[in-house]
Amino acid sequence: MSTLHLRYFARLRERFGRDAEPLGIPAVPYTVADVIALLVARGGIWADELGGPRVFRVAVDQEMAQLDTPVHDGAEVAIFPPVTGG
Amino acid sequence: MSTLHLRYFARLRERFGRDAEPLGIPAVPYTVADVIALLVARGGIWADELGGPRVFRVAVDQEMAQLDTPVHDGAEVAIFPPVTGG
Amino acid sequence: MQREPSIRIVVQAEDFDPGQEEALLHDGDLHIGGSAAFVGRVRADGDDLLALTLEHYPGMTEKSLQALAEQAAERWQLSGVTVIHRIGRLLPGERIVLVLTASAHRQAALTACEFLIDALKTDAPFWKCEERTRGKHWVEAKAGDNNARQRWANHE
Amino acid sequence: MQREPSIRIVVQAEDFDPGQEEALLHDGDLHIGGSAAFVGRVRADGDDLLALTLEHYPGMTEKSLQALAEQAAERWQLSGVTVIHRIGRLLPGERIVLVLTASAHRQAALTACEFLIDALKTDAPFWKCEERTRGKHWVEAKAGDNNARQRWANHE
Repeated sequence: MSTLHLRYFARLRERFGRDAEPLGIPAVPYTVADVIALLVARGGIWADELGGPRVFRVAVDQEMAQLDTPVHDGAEVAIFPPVTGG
Repeated sequence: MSTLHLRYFARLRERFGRDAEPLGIPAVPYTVADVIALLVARGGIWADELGGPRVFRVAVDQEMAQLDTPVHDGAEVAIFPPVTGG
Repeated sequence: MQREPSIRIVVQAEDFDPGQEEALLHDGDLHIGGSAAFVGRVRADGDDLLALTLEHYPGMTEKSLQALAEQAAERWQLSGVTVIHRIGRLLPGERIVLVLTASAHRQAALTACEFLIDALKTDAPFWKCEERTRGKHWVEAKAGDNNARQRWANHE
Repeated sequence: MQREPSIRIVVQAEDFDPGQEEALLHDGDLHIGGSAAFVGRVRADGDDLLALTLEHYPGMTEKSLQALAEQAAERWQLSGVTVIHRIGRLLPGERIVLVLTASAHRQAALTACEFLIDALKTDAPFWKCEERTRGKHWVEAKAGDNNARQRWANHE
């Protein structure tokens, strides 16, 4: 097993009722898409927010990531809505 | 006779050695071009600055003017180099 | 001859003084011909806005602003860039953001300032939550901001 | 709903505070989303510049700045415009000019600010005299400034 540090921001933080959580993943090559699939499998609001047409963004180790971006043991994986600053 | 109030600025003020002077003109329709011709007829620096290829600007009553802009009795006619502010 | 561009990135709850920042950015560099600034304020959009709360991603926000500032400084040969973004609860009329760019030439400073505020709005992790008389809700990203950002992409 | 744009034109020997001017322009108008500013400074061009002296045409200068500000306010639907231009003897590093535009929308403020500084440089009667170690001379108008001004002419 490897462990990821998940972080949530803004609307997703409120919807998921948490701002961070550890997530265990198999110790094999793993991507952002695999992490999202794992969360969507929780069903309910997780499937609703991450498994449908709603738009979200992912950052790995504080860099914007794509679905095929690899994640490594200990990575910080943040999931959040499109940004609205400025 | 009509009288114009001539004003000079910046390099032209220094070259002509004055910042203002009254100028008598005939009481007939008169334009900026006629005023310039009258000054060029003084010869010397006047012909040099206003009668050759050197670029200058004219304002009549504090509005930018062209050579065919009419001047009236009592008008303020300013002659100056292209502006360089900001 | 050419100094390294001075880059100052600040994320803070406190207000800032655009005039003091202009003076600080200039700081005796006599080759700066001018600076351009954009100051964003909380607009009383719709007349029932009580407040905005700005959330950010500590660490990533500063890094992404730093990266945008470095990109702008290189692309427009800037002498300096300051970006200050406030977080927390802000009332209508309060300042939210400052983008300040200094350059030997006015066109570079102005264009870089416009690039930075456009890019910040789509690339830097900040989120706005509106408090209105009828409740709170998170602001949705605007297509217009993405279009504004896209204008700059051709040359990146 | 739409207030008249507030226009403030100042020609003075004294320095100004860009932050104070931003606050003054905002002045409780909660519909202003942002303001753009350009601050021009005396650049130490060539390293032997001792000072600049700015001459203007009292009366006409203020009128021409007012006309440019009104034109920009109408064209970009600005909430307010401030133009401050210093005159007299200024040392390298000193502020010369401030153009400040406020609007509901950032793009309007930024574009209008750029228009105004370009237009001011070709249309407002100010003249610069440089003092260098080898003597004084009047600055010649730059073709680049006319080209910058020309960009805006198509829509006037």
